[in-house]
Amino acid sequence: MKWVGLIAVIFTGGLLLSAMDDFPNWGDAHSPANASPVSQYYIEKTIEDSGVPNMVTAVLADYRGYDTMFETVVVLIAGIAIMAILRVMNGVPGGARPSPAHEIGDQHDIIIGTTCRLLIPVLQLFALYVIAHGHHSPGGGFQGGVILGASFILTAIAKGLDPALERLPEKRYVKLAFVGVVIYSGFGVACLLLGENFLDYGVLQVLLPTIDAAEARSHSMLGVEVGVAFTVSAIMFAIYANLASKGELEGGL
Amino acid sequence: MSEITSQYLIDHFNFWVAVVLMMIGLYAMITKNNLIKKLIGMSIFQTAIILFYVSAGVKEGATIPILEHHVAETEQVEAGEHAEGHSTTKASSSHEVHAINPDDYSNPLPHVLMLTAIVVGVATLGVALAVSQVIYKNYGTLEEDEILAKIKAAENDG
Amino acid sequence: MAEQYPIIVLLVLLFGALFVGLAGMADRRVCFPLTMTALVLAVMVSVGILQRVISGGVIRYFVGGWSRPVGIGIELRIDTINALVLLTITTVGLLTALFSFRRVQEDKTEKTPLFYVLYLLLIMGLSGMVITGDAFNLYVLLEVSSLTSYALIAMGKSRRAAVAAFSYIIMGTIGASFYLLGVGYLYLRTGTLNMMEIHQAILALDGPSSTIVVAFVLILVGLMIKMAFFPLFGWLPNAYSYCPSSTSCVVAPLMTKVGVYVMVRMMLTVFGTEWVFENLQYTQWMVGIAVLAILAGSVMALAQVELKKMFCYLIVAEVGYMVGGAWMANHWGMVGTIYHIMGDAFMTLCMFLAAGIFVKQAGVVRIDQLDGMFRKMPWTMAGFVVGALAMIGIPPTCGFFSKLYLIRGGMESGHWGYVMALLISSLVNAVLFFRIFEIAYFGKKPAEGHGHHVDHSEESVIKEARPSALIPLLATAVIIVLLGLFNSNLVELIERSLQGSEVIGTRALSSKGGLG
Amino acid sequence: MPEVIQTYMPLWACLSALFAVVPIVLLRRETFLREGATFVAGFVMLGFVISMVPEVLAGKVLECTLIEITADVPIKFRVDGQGMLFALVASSLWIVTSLYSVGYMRGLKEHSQTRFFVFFAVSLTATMGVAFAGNLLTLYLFYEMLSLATWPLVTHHQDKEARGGGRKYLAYLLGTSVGFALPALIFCYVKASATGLEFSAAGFLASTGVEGSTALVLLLLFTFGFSKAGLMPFHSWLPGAMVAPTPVSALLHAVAVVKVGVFCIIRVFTGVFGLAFLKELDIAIVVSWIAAFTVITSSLIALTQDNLKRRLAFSTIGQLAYIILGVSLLEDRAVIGSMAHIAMHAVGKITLFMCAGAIFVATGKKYVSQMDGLGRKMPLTFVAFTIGALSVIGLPPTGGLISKFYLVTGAMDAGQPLLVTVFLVSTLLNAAYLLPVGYRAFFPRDRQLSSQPFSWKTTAEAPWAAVLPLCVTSILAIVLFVKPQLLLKLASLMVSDVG
Repeated sequence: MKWVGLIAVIFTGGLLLSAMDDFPNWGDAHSPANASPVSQYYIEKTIEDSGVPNMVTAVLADYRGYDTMFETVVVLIAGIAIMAILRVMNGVPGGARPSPAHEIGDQHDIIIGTTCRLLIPVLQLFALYVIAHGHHSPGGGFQGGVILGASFILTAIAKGLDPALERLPEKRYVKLAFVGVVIYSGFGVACLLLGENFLDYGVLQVLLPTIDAAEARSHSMLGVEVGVAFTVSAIMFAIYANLASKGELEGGL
Repeated sequence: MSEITSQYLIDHFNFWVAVVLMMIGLYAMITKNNLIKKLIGMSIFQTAIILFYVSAGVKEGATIPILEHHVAETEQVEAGEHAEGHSTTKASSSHEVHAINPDDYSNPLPHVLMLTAIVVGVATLGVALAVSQVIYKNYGTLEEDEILAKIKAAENDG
Repeated sequence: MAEQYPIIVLLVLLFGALFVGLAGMADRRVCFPLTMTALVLAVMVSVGILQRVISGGVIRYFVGGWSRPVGIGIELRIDTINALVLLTITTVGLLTALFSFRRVQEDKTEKTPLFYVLYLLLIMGLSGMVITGDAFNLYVLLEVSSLTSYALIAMGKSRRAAVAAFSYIIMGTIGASFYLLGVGYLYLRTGTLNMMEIHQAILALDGPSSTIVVAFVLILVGLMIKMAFFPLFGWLPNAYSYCPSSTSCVVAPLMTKVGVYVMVRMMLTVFGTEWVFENLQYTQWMVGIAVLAILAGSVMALAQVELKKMFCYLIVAEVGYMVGGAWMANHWGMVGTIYHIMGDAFMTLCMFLAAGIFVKQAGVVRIDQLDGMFRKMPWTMAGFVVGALAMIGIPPTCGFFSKLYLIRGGMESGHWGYVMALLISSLVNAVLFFRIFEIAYFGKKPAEGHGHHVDHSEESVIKEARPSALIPLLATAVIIVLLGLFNSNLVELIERSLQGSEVIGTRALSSKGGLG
Repeated sequence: MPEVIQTYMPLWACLSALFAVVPIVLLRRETFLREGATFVAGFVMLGFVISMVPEVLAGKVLECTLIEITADVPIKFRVDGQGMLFALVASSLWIVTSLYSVGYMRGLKEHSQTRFFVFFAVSLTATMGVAFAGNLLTLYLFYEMLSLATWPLVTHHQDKEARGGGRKYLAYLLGTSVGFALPALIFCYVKASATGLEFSAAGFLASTGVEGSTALVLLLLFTFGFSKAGLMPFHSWLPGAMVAPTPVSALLHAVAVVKVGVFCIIRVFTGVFGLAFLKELDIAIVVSWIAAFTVITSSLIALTQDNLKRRLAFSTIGQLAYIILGVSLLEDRAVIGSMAHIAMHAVGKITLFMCAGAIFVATGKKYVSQMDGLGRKMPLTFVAFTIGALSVIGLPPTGGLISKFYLVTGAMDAGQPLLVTVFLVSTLLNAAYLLPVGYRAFFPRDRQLSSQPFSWKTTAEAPWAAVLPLCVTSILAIVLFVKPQLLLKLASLMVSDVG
């Protein structure tokens, strides 16, 4: 197996490198990809189209928003998939057998506990900032959502899974995950209902408190980012909770 | 010699790094016996692809694809004025002066694409970890050869 | 409304999944009706799309309205070929959903909503892959469908399901990553992700470009893994045979077929047939490997004792048919391949539905347990027989006509090895299925005298399947025959699409005489 | 070109048997009504067929195009002299056989009689479809349908022997049709799709420039591909299929199935290649010699068989090879002889098979060596057997003489004295393996058996429903000697088309 693998890898590597002659140099601003009209358009017209200085966010949530919607769906699928695979439902309750993990979970260190108590609100606040400020600086729904999810995971690590689940029970995070996608696709459907193509946010100016189509785009992007954040944070926590407790959602690590 | 070095190594060093990382990951995925190590290989592989994409969007001397704020504001004003004059902003063929030079900003598209790839990588990893937990529950091991031996034994029994 | 059909077909499935998820939490009974509603709507919309494409030509739909310059947004592009494949996908989805009705409720009561969410998203992912006109969007949807199928396979009750799912994840990820890398190479050289734009850029390139060649090889290898093409099919038999019946019924017919479709799309639209067949001298190689795939699949199918495993190896052989047909660089080969994508989806569905019923009603896993099935489950066997005849290639089922076109293509382009392989595989299928018929007809132990040999006590235990399982099976059987009877209409549509301007870059496929 | 009439008559003739399936299944509990449905369908079918006779005799052709199933090639029915002759034989003998099977099945209290009648009806539909097929694709479609529909009949007993026989049956028939005939069909489709693969006297391949070894390979692919004709070396399914109940052997393996094979080959000669084109290519002689070899070898094997049905089966192989030999001579008279022989042999052989079945029902005896003196117990059966044997050998006063006469003179026309010898030698062999059966039955070696005085009271015939049909067919064999005009007219229509 090792040899087969090695040969396959060398072969693949050789194949990948064989095209090097034809490759643009590193950092070449005029490579076909970098100088293509598409890329130029994003850089030049983003601000005009939607007034969002962060082109990545604009491309992500607007130009290629369709991709991003499915990305959110991918995240949702990951969570649902893990639940479908791991989750022990109405099965043998976890408390039936003594779980050593559970005992360890009870003896929480006071330093860790206190630090986390202080850290978590800041973390969550920062998460909201990252989500909201994605238009102007690196950030957005995915990044903020992950930070938000991490704050719950931190709770679970510091205090045990059960207290974390008290704050964000299973029913709620599943609902949150679905609602996130509903928000995202809801923006698209709203555009459909107003007679434009799916995710053509410009028409939403009649619904949103905006002055023109560009601002409507900007605001809608924020809206879908919030949807993304919902799903991502919920699913991040769901993945952790299920993996950490072998699907029993009790005890945890 | 130095020309060849520069042509094949220096000018494309990002590419070399990405490919070497990819192959490390791929090798681990194919040959490692432990399922978790396979997954680590998978992560390396996917991350190397991300590196490959992002490095392709780099422009020498360019900054991140976020407009500087003052540029953004003036542009926004201009865009706003423009919008008032015409009914649509989207399809307008611009006759205004561009303060934005595309060479100053790195290509945003690979970043966007790789955000997707990251998400996909996370999702795949999560599902794969869940599956390996189930495997562990069923077979009590994460070593591939042991699992296969157990499957064979079970087959021979039944 | 009508011009929004391309997105609506995905949205009904997406919202179906979301509502199943949200409402199913509260009350599991709504899952099935919601799923069915979504799928029925999806089928209706795909019929609408097909009608529109036939009457009005290619539908181009720009998501977000970003139509100019082409490529800044994502384009959905539907011509006759993908409209047909889309309809196939949604129909298979609908039939399997109906089939899953009782099964899922009995198997995984608590996880029913999760199952249906994943199921609908799988169908959505596959539909999205088929209608998209953007190479990267295809990757995202490929992952949507892959992830859901990993999960659906891992949900199997068998201990081995998880192991099968794991190797499927590893192989699937390698495949998808290769595809992603290939798209990356393409992007690096052409600067766009829109399929048509890529094609234009490739045409505009001066001189040969090794990047494009490597991109093509990467994409091809990635898709070959996804479609389980020889010799990269190792993951398929376990993955498809240890998963729940309702999963295998949707995954087995669709995943490989969509893989083939994507390959065809890449060859026709993205790279263009002139480039693929004239720049690359891979035709002989690919057809040669396809021949090996057909032979290997057939021989390994012969060696199987488990029903589902046998079908899995037959899929490997069928994929060989299609890859070989597509690579013959011949008009009829391509037509046959596209027709076979549809036909084979329903044939495989029929096989797996029947296998699912056998497992459910009689606990049959191995072929030799099928004794006396003709008497015990006549309707199920009737449906199964139709599917089997199609696999063998008996007229007037669709299997015969796809072989007819594929062999015609092989003869015209002079790939006699392929023609031989196809015929041998037909014969092997005949042996395989008549072995099953024989067992099902005679019973395990042949009686000495004639007449009353059937054990009546056993008969009372095994009953005919429920209507919710029988209706999809018989509907599939009817579709198989209808596809066969009306194949000339379908082929005419496909031909028109190949020869017209709908699918660009097909000038190398001459209709008479071929290249060879 | 003959005048063409568009009509759905051939379709109805085909479907009348298929429609009978519904009442047969519905009435499965009422055996009388079920069998009544079979008869009604039989007469309806015969009615449809006969109603088309006058037009065909007038030199017209009846056509009916269904859906265009693949590019350029539709499902199409076309009734000409050849097809009419075959359809007439098959549909009329179906009625006789139905009656016989009622007697046989009841006499032996067979199981699953409904299934039996259902597949019998489906087989008939397929046979009619072959007879009326207007192009190669339609022909192939019904050919395959027949293979599949007859499998449950062959394996009716569902015991070990049936299993083996059935396996062989399908392996040979499907194997050759998929392995040989299908590639040949597709090759034709590639070469001549513009002609719609339609049978025409000039042959649709004639204009495609197929020549030399390609044409020979194609011809052989077709000849062996339609292995229902039992040409050696693809003959051994036929003796194997004798495990079937006798009505099946009688109708299918004397009339429907084997004759479908032969008919397909004749179509290939006269419709696909065209006699004139084949003459030009000068390749048919290969087929002639294969057929000649089959004639002699199978007759010799038949001599050694003790099981009556197996002996008859090998005899059938030989007789089928006659027909192929005849058509491969490409002479008008030989071809007419071939077509006529389809009918003559059918009538003769079905009589023999029904006799064999009647003997089995009445006495349980299968072997020739057991039949000493049976003639006194079953005089009617053995008289009929002797008449059938005469017909198969080709002796007066039976129809067999006429077709053989045409075949032999055709061989002379073709200037093949060796082949004439083959015909004559095989006739002697036929006599050698068929006549002793009747002789021993009436004049047993055991003097004790023969010394008993004959009396009608001591006879023990099979049930009337089994005896009546075989009497009818033996009388028919004689009638065809006296009045062969209709058959010859139909058979020669096609030849005059060529002219």
